[in-house]
This record gives sequence, structure tokens and C-alpha cells, in this order.
Amino acid sequence: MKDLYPGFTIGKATRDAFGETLKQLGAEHENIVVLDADLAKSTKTADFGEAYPDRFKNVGIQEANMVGMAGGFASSGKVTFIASFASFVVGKGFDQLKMAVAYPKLNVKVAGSHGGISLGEDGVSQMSTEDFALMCSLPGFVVCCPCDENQMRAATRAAYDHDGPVYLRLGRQKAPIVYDAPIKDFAFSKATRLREGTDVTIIANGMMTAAALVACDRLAGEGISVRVVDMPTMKPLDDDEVQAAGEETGAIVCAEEHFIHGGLGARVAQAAARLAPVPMQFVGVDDVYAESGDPEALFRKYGLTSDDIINATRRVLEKRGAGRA
Amino acid sequence: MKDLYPGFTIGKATRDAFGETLKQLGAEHENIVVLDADLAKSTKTADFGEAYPDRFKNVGIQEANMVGMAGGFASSGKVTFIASFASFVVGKGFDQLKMAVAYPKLNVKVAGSHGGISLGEDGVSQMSTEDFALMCSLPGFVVCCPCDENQMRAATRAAYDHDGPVYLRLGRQKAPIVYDAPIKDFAFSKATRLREGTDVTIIANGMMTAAALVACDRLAGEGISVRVVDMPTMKPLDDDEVQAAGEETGAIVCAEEHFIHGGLGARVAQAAARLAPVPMQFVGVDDVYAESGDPEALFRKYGLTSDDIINATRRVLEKRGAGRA
Amino acid sequence: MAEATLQRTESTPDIDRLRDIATRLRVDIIEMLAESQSGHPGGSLSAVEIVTALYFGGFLRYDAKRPEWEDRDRFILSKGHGVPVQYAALAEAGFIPHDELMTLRKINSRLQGHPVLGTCPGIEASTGSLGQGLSIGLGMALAANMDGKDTRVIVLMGDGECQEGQVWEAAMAAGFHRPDNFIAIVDYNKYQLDGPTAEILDVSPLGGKFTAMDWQVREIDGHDLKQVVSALQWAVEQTAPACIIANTVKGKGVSFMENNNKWHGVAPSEEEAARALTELRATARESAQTDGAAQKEAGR
Amino acid sequence: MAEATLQRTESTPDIDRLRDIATRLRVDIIEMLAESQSGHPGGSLSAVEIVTALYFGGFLRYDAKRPEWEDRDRFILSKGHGVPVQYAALAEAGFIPHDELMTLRKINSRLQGHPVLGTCPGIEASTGSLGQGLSIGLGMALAANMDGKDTRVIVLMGDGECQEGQVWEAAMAAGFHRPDNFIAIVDYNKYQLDGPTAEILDVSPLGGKFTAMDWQVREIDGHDLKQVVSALQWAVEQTAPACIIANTVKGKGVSFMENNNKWHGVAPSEEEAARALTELRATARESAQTDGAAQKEAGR
Ligand SMILES: Cc1ncc(C[n+]2csc(CCOP(=O)(O)OP(=O)(O)O)c2C)c(N)n1
Ligand SMILES: Cc1ncc(C[n+]2csc(CCOP(=O)(O)OP(=O)(O)O)c2C)c(N)n1
Ligand SMILES: [Mg+2]
Ligand SMILES: [Mg+2]
Repeated sequence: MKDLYPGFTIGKATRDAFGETLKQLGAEHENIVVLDADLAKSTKTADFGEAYPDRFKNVGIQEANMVGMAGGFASSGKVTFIASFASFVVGKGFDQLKMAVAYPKLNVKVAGSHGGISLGEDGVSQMSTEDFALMCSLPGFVVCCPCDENQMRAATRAAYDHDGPVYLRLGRQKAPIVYDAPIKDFAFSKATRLREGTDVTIIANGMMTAAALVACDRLAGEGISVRVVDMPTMKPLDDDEVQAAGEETGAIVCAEEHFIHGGLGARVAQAAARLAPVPMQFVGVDDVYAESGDPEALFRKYGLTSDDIINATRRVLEKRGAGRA
Repeated sequence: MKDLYPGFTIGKATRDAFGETLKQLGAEHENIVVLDADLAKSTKTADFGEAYPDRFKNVGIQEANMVGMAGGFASSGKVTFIASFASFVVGKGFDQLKMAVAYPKLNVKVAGSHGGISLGEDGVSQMSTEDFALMCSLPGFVVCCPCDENQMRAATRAAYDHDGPVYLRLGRQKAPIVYDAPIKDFAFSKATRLREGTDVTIIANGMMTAAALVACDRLAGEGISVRVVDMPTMKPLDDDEVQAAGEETGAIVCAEEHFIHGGLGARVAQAAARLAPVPMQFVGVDDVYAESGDPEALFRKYGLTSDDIINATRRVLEKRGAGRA
Repeated sequence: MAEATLQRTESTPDIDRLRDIATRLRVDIIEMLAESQSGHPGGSLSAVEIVTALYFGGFLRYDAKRPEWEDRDRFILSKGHGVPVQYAALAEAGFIPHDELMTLRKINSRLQGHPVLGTCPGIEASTGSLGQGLSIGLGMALAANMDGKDTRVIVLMGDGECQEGQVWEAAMAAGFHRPDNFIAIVDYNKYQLDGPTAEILDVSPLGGKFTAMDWQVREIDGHDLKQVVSALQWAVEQTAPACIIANTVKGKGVSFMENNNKWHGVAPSEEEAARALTELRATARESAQTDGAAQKEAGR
Repeated sequence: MAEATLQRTESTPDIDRLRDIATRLRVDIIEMLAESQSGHPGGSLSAVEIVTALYFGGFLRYDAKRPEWEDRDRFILSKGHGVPVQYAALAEAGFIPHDELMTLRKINSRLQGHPVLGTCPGIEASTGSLGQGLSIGLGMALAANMDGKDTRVIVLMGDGECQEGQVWEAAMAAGFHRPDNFIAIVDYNKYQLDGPTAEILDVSPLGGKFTAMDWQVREIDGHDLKQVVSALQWAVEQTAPACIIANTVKGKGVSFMENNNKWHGVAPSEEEAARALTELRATARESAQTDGAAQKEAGR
């Protein structure tokens, strides 16, 4: 996929950074238990499992049971990480996540791997373009989609430190490096302004953050000054950053590897409507199921490239122009 | 709950209207099959079941299996209605709804009963304040929450007529009558302007539509001219009506018996942000799980009354005032 | 009210005492539901002997004054709609004031319509969406094994509930991981919400299904306190997951509710409650007399 | 390519012919995966004899030219990741051009990475999220019964897949509703994604579990075409749900893939594919010789 991110160093997949960090956390904290549902090699919990077999269980292909078990482990004092593909743990465990985790506010950290469509060839049954929408429907959950290995390392540690349920979306593909050093001051609920700009703000997360930066640089060439905000955490949302975007730049484009419904864009739109209503455009999968294919080709076909962000930015500026005229 | 809707005739619960209409449809169409998951008396599919036992199966307490079976019936040519509590069929059948219904675009009509928090005393495990968010995450699904018995009758017939998957949210409680005669021209995707107004638009569905009308009348007393739009269908959304609300009234309040995340308000906010950005406020359950209790008391405690709509309307007008000033 | 029990007992408990407690719990259930005017009498009443034996027969280690005591045993009512019987037991054991029972299902009450972890002391899991308690319990049992603790985890399910696939996921997983402290009980009252389980989706033979998942299984009369106690004594001895299939009568103890599934989820009116309470008090008197006679007999 | 089969056959099919087809499907699987450079060889290869017998042994009624023919039988590959074997069979049967196999998993292809209803002719359900096919099949079987049709519905699952609770929901429901046209087959290849099924979450005895759900069960060697055929002959005769537990070898037919779960979800490189194809062609030649000899023998 590296052609989509010219000028970027391609780092590790966020699932790899998650797996490494989880293993480190295992060394630091005796109270961590990890469960996986027969995807430990893919979600990278296998590294933890090899290092700490006594605190690891591969529960087999039973996502619902895994979520319930996690509730039991957590209410017994364990900080419990569970992992599977986003599609399965969220889609087959939703009511369990509600009853056994969110409602009792337990210390369960859910890793949904292979999120979005960038897993590629396996196709729709393994893809999740609805996990943000569903996970944000569980009160008390922090919902976060880091954009690169460094942010994932920080988010995984933050997930451990946070007292309560957390959802992390992990990606399958090697991700372009947005943060070229370890992040010291990561906090859920705090977005990061990666580029300052005055005409429009692009708010993105996951793989779309790098695409937003590419778009920003290209639009700069056209004399458009773009602010880029990396907003991994959709819940709690960084309302201040949304308000600033609206008030200071007057237009917002959201970009995410998710349906346009129910995710980053939807949440930003609601915040902006309350705090600083401005014209917006949404880049995401537009209410269709994708398909099997090479990830880069899929991103092009389903509208997840910097070109799509650029077009959306032009549209939002036109719209604002019309509004102002 | 009738104290919440002064001046309104209280009609049947929408689940009753659904059950009656389903039975009528059964008489008219041989190709309807109905499944329920041990809640037939509550969802009112039992009426169909008694009349047409050969085309009815109470599958027991197996929501996931029921959804899968529905896919099999539908791909065998049956127009298949399935019912349970919204919380269970959506929350325990989500991935199945994706794989067996939405992705193959099959003719399955899902009735999620006891939606929202108005079921009352049973409490959170039976409540669904996330069904809109989840069902709108399934491409191809029509997602609709009728407000009274007449609209539910029309929507149930429309669900049969529509070629593809439909979700109907049914309510447990007797609902105030908004439409006092059978609706002839019901169409998913078409909202209804119940009151004309110029200062602000309240967009609502389900039990909140009547509350919006109450709010409208009271605000009229304060000299505020409120447009009230009943918008049962969240997908496909009536974009034109949203645009008109933004352009013609300059402020929008959304009200729904659902989390503020992911439902009517979120979808209207995204449409407005694209088409006619204006200040908005959202009335709904604010990211907490409710509790057991008398439905009216719950509506008061969790902010689902006409007072809450009135307050939200004042806030949105203040905000706009501040913006204009 | 029984005193707060701190320890499990090894010896066989006094069955007559348990019988008296059982009747008191039935009275509480009826009074609670008559007051709340909503809730599930049938499945609360069928589980009375099971819950009584657990809490007052020395099978659970707990301290009502320290409900979050680390070393407590865990009881999960997976068939959460039966929670009136558990609230009654928690009041009897001193976790909550007896008066509080009258707040059941009212707004701002700790006594939610289905069990909620963190609201009412003594509740170990949020249930009410059927099929989930066994998984939660399995997590607790394995966590205890991991920490070398002897915590017992006991999960009570309904027969209709056993139609849920998640029950069989957890059953398969428990049969495989074999925690040595894990007990499932099925309140096999032969009815689910819409009718007889055998007519809607037969789950029999339940024992055979658990056996196929590698559990130890015993089948008993779930209203015969001696059988309940001895089955629990057997179960706690097992070093692998043990399942007790308790054959019960839905609505047990109130003649007009017994085997009448109308009473699955409808509360008695004032008049009906009065009738039920009259019956239950008569039972209590009778059994007191029998107890007296038996004691005399034994004393001779 | 075999001609489009319109009817089921009653007589026992020619096993040698089936064996030849099986080898061709294996060759196709390897070629497809080598071309796509992603996909699941292990579980495709273990199901070859089962799929061959179904499509070419006269057990399924279909018309490749009319894939949506109302009276067709339904085969659902619930273990959707094994779909290369089904695509190969669909090409062999004439549903899709043989060339199209090379488009597997490429963008805009009808041959999705997991089966998708409505894209590729001959696919009856969208699968790939494990555990769902049996429910879908049950709906089809009951719909056929309702309409008085004799449609057969056959569902193929993996052993790891049988850990999913939904499988047991559907199994319980089928055992109860008893459609007379419903067959489940388990490709019991002893491995799931992360390792041996017996080490992760043992599902044995699988037969016992289906028996406990009131199914008829037979256990066979899933690579012995005679056994596969005779088990299917038995299954279609049953008037209640029938389950065939097919003991198989993951990666069967390619020596370096057999029982090596590295090949669960990794495609062979060009060089590895070449080795695999050499092996498979040798097998084909051998069996042709044996067939020839056997025919001579028989002709004497
Ligand atoms: C997942 C789920 N589906 C449906 C229900 C609605 N419901 C409440 S009680 C009940 C019947 C339960 O039957 P059983 O387990 O036998 O309980 P009992 O007879 O002891 O009341 C049902 C279907 C529910 N609570 N949860
Ligand atoms: C619900 C779900 N969980 C996880 C996966 C990921 N996955 C794909 S194949 C597989 C192992 C399947 O094992 P088995 O059913 O034995 O298939 P086989 O050995 O025939 O490949 C897993 C876990 C999935 N596809 N669906
Ligand atoms: Mg029962
Ligand atoms: Mg296998």
C-alpha cells in the first residue's frame, strides 16, 4: 500500500506493535490475562502467550464465550485483554460486551484486529467497517484506532493504565509512520494537531491520518491551508479540537477506514453541530460492503486515498464558498 | 406515560399494531414466514402464529440461529419476518444479520420489540438504546422506528412490499396517536412535516414525535415558531427534509429514544453538515445505561420528555443567537 | 434473619431449618412481586430450594458485611429474571435490609429487575440476557485456579436458557479446561416464556448434553432439600465441572402458579398475592408442626 | 469438464472417475492459490473427496446452466475459507469457466476469498464468519419441507468451527424440528487456525455431541471415496438430520502440507506449488494406471 503514502516510511502493522507492547506489559504486570479466539497468530497475542502461558488462554472459536469469560476474569481482579478480528469479537460478542463488560464497567481491553478493509484478499466476512459504530454504542468504553506503530504502543499502555473498558482497533497492514518517535504524552481524548492551517481541517485516524497528511501537502501546493488533526480516540471525543476546527478553519473533512455511518465522522459531526457548525464532508466506505482484493486497489475503489480526501476538501470549500457568497 | 403527552389520545402499542398487521399480511400473502425467539407473546407475532401455524416457528431462545435460519428461508423465496426484543436480535445476532441477511440483500424483515427504555421495570438487560446505531451499520437495511399504531401499520406493510431487508423498532408501551387515520402514502425515506415553523426544526421519531409536538405547542406560547418533522426512517434518510430544515429554519433539534450516538441525531447531523450546517442539539439517552423503573419516571430521569426538547430548543436558539451576534 | 455466614460447612445442614428459610423466601418473593406489580414469579419460585441450599446450607463462603471480600465464593444467577429469589436470599443473609425488598424494580432502587453487578451487594454478574452467566462464571473459576485460590463458582441456569449457543460454548470450554471449582445447576422447570420447553425446543436429555461436553452430571428433584444438599455435596467434591440437573416445578409452592406458565412473567394482584401468602403460611405452620413432632421423635 | 448434472443418481457412482476428479480439484486448488498468493490450502485439500462425491457422485441435483433453478439441491460450505475446493468443483461442473479460477481473491472477481451469495453462480450462502452455515441450511431445509419439496440441504463444517455456539443452536434446533432432507458433514481434520483442535479446545467426541442433539451420526474416513459415497447414500435415506463425521487429513494430497498446519492459511510459493503439482500429477498417473489395470482385470 506504500504507493498511497508517498514520502512516508512504512513501519510495522499496528497489530505487531500491539503484540510487542502487550508482551512487555506482561513482564511489568502480573495481573494481566490475555484471551484470544483462535486468531492469536494474526492478532499477535501469541507473543504474550508464549512468554506467559499461564496467563494466556486461546479459547478457540468462541467469541461470545470469550467476552463473557473476560468479564469473569476482570471481576476477579485481572486486567483482561481479549483479541480476535474486529468483525468477530464486536459482531458476535456485542450483547456480551454490553452485559459482561460495559454495563459493569469492568477492566476488559478489547483488541479488534484486521479492522477496516485493508486486510484485503480475505474479503467482507473478515472485514469490519462497523466496529467504531458498535463500540461507541457501549457506554463507558474508550474507543481508539491508532494510526501507526508508535501510537499503538502508547495506546496499548494507556489501555492498561485506564481503569475501565477500552477498545483498540488494530490493522493488518504495515502502516506509514506518522509519529517517528515513541509518544510520551499520549492520552485518550486528546487529539493531535499534526499540521496547522486556516482554510479547512481534516480530522482522521488509522491509515487515513497519513493520507490526510499527503492530501494536506498537495493542497498546500494549490494554496489551500489545511489543518490536519489526528484523532485516534472517538470516545471520549476531543470536543475542544472539534470546536477549534469549526471556529478557526470553518470547514471540516473527516476520514476513516470505516462506514461513514457511526464512526469518527458521525461523532465529529454531532460535536461540531453542537459547538461550531460548519460545512463538512465525509471520507469513508459509503454504505456498501467491499470485496476481496489487493488492499491498495481496494482503498482506491472504495474511496480511501489522499485523492478522495482532496476531492472532499474541494467539495467542502466549494460548499462553504457558496454559503458565504 | 400519558401525562407526558397532554392532549394526546393514547393508542395501541406499536407492537400490537405490528402483530395485527402481520396477521393480515399473512392472510394476503402465502409467501410470508414468521420466526420468533421465545418472545412471541411479547412481540405479538403469536397472533400470526395462531392463524398460520404452518408458516410460523417459535425457534426458542436462539437469536443467532434465528437470524441464520431467516437467511435460509429468505433465500428459498420466503418473505421472512423475525422478531425478538431489539436488544437480543440486534445484539446477539449482529454478525449473523451481516452475513446471512444484509450482505446477500435478502428479504428478511427484523422486528426489534421493546426498543428504547420505555419497557421500564425489566431494566437494562432488556432495553435497547443502541439498535439504530447497529442496524444503520448494515448496508442495504431500511431502518425505521414508527411513532404510533397507524404509522406502524403502514410501515409493516411497506416492509413487506420493500424488496430487501428492513428493520422495524417496536415499542412496548401504548403510544400517543400522532396520525389519527390510516396512512395511505407511507414511504420509507419520506419524513412528514407535522407542523410548519420558521425558527427551528425538531426532528424526532418513535415516542419522541408526540413529545416534539407538545414542545412545539408550548414554545409557540413563547413566540417561538417550531417546525416539527416526524422522521421514522433513519436509513435511507430524507436528506431533502434535513436540508430544508437547515436552510429554512437555521437550527435543528433531534429527539429519539436511543443513545445520542449513532441514531437519528447522528445521521441528521451528518446530512446537515453536508447540506446545510446549522446549530443542533440532541435529545436522547446520553451515553449511560438506564435502569429499572416506571417508564414515565425513566423518561423524566433520562431526559426524554417534552421539557427536555424545550430546553434543547432554547439552547440551540441561544447558540444560534450567539453565532449571529 | 440468619447470621452472616463466613465459612462453608462440611457437615450436612439442618434440612428443617432450610425448609423454613425456603418458605420465607417464597413469602418474600410474593410480597416483592405484589408490590412491584411486575416480574417473574414462576422461575423465582422454582429455584427456591436450590438458592436456599446454596446460601444457607454451607456451600458458599461469604460475609454479608463485606460483600466484596476477596475470598468469597461466587454465585451467578444466569437466569436473571429469577432474581427475586436471590434478593430474598441476600436479605435473609444480611447483605441488604429486608425492607429494601419492597423497592424491587422501582426507579433509583438497588434491586434492578434483573441482577446488576455493582448496584446490589452480593450480585456477582449482570445477567438478564439469557445464556451468558456460564461464560462469566468460567472466567471467574479459571481466574481462581490461576491464582491458586479455592473459590467456588456456581451458576444457575434455566432449561429454556440452555437453548442459547453460548451456554454450549461455555460448557465445551469448561469440559476442556476443567476448573476444579465450577458447578452449573439447571432449574429444569420444563417451561420457557412462550410455553413448555419440550414443545418449543426440547432440550432433553439435558444430562446427556452436558455429558457430551465432558461434565460430571447428576439429576435430582430440585425441591427435595435433602437431594439438593447431597447433590451439592457431590458437586463440590468433583475436580472437574459438575452439573446438577434439578427437576423442578415452575411456580412451586403456590398451588395456582404451579405448572401454569401464565405466571412466567406476570406479578400477582393484591388478591392473588393474599391467596398465595395464606397458602405459604399454612405450609410454614404445617412444617413447623412436623418439625416439632420430628424433634420430639428424635428426642425420645 | 464433467457435463452439467441435472439429476441425482441412485446407483453407486464410478469411484475411479471420482478419484480422477478429486485429483483435478487438488491441482486446481494449488494453481489457484499459487496465483492468488493468499488463501487456505490445508482446509481446501482436506475436503476434496467430500466435495467431489457431493457434486459428482450424484448426490446433488443441479443444472450448471441454471444455477438458480428452483429445484436444485443446496450445498453450503460453512467453513468458507475452504472455498477454493468449491470453486474448483463449480468450474469442473460447468458453473463457471475454468479460466476464471485464476481470478480468485482479485479485485472485481466473482471468486471472493470466502463464499458470497449472489456473486459466483453455485454459491448458496455467504460464509467465512465461522459457525453460521448450519443455521442458514436449516432455514432452507425447513422452507423446502414447508413447500413439500424434496430439496436436499447439505452443510460442510470444520472441526474448529464446531466450537461456535451457533452450530449447537442449529444442531439442537434441527434435532428437534427434524427436517427430512438435512445433512451436516464435518471435515474433521484435527486442526484449527492456531494449532491442533485437541490442544486448543477439543471437540471430540464430535459424534457424541451430535447424538446428544438427536441426530443420526456416522463416522468415516473422509478420503476414502467409497466410504464417503456410502455415508452419503446412508445420509440421504435418513428421515431425520444426519451427520457425517469425516476423519480427514489437513493438506491431504500434498505431502509437505499434510498435517502441517503452517498451511492453514498460507499460499504456496511458485516453487512450492510446482512441487505440489508434480506430486499430484504423479498420483494422477498412478491411479490412471491402476484404473487401467483394474479395468483390464474387470474386463477379463
Ligand atoms: C437472550 C434472551 N432472549 C430472550 C429473553 C426473554 N426471556 C426472559 S425469560 C425467558 C424464558 C426463560 O426460560 P427458562 O430459562 O426456562 O427460565 P424459567 O423457566 O426458569 O423462568 C425468555 C425467553 C431473555 N431474557 N434473554
Ligand atoms: C467467527 C470466526 N472466527 C474466527 C475466524 C478465523 N478463522 C478462519 S479459519 C479458522 C480455523 C477453522 O478451523 P476449522 O473449522 O477446523 O477449519 P479447517 O481446519 O478445515 O481449515 C479460524 C479461526 C473466522 N473465519 N470466523
Ligand atoms: Mg424453565
Ligand atoms: Mg479443522
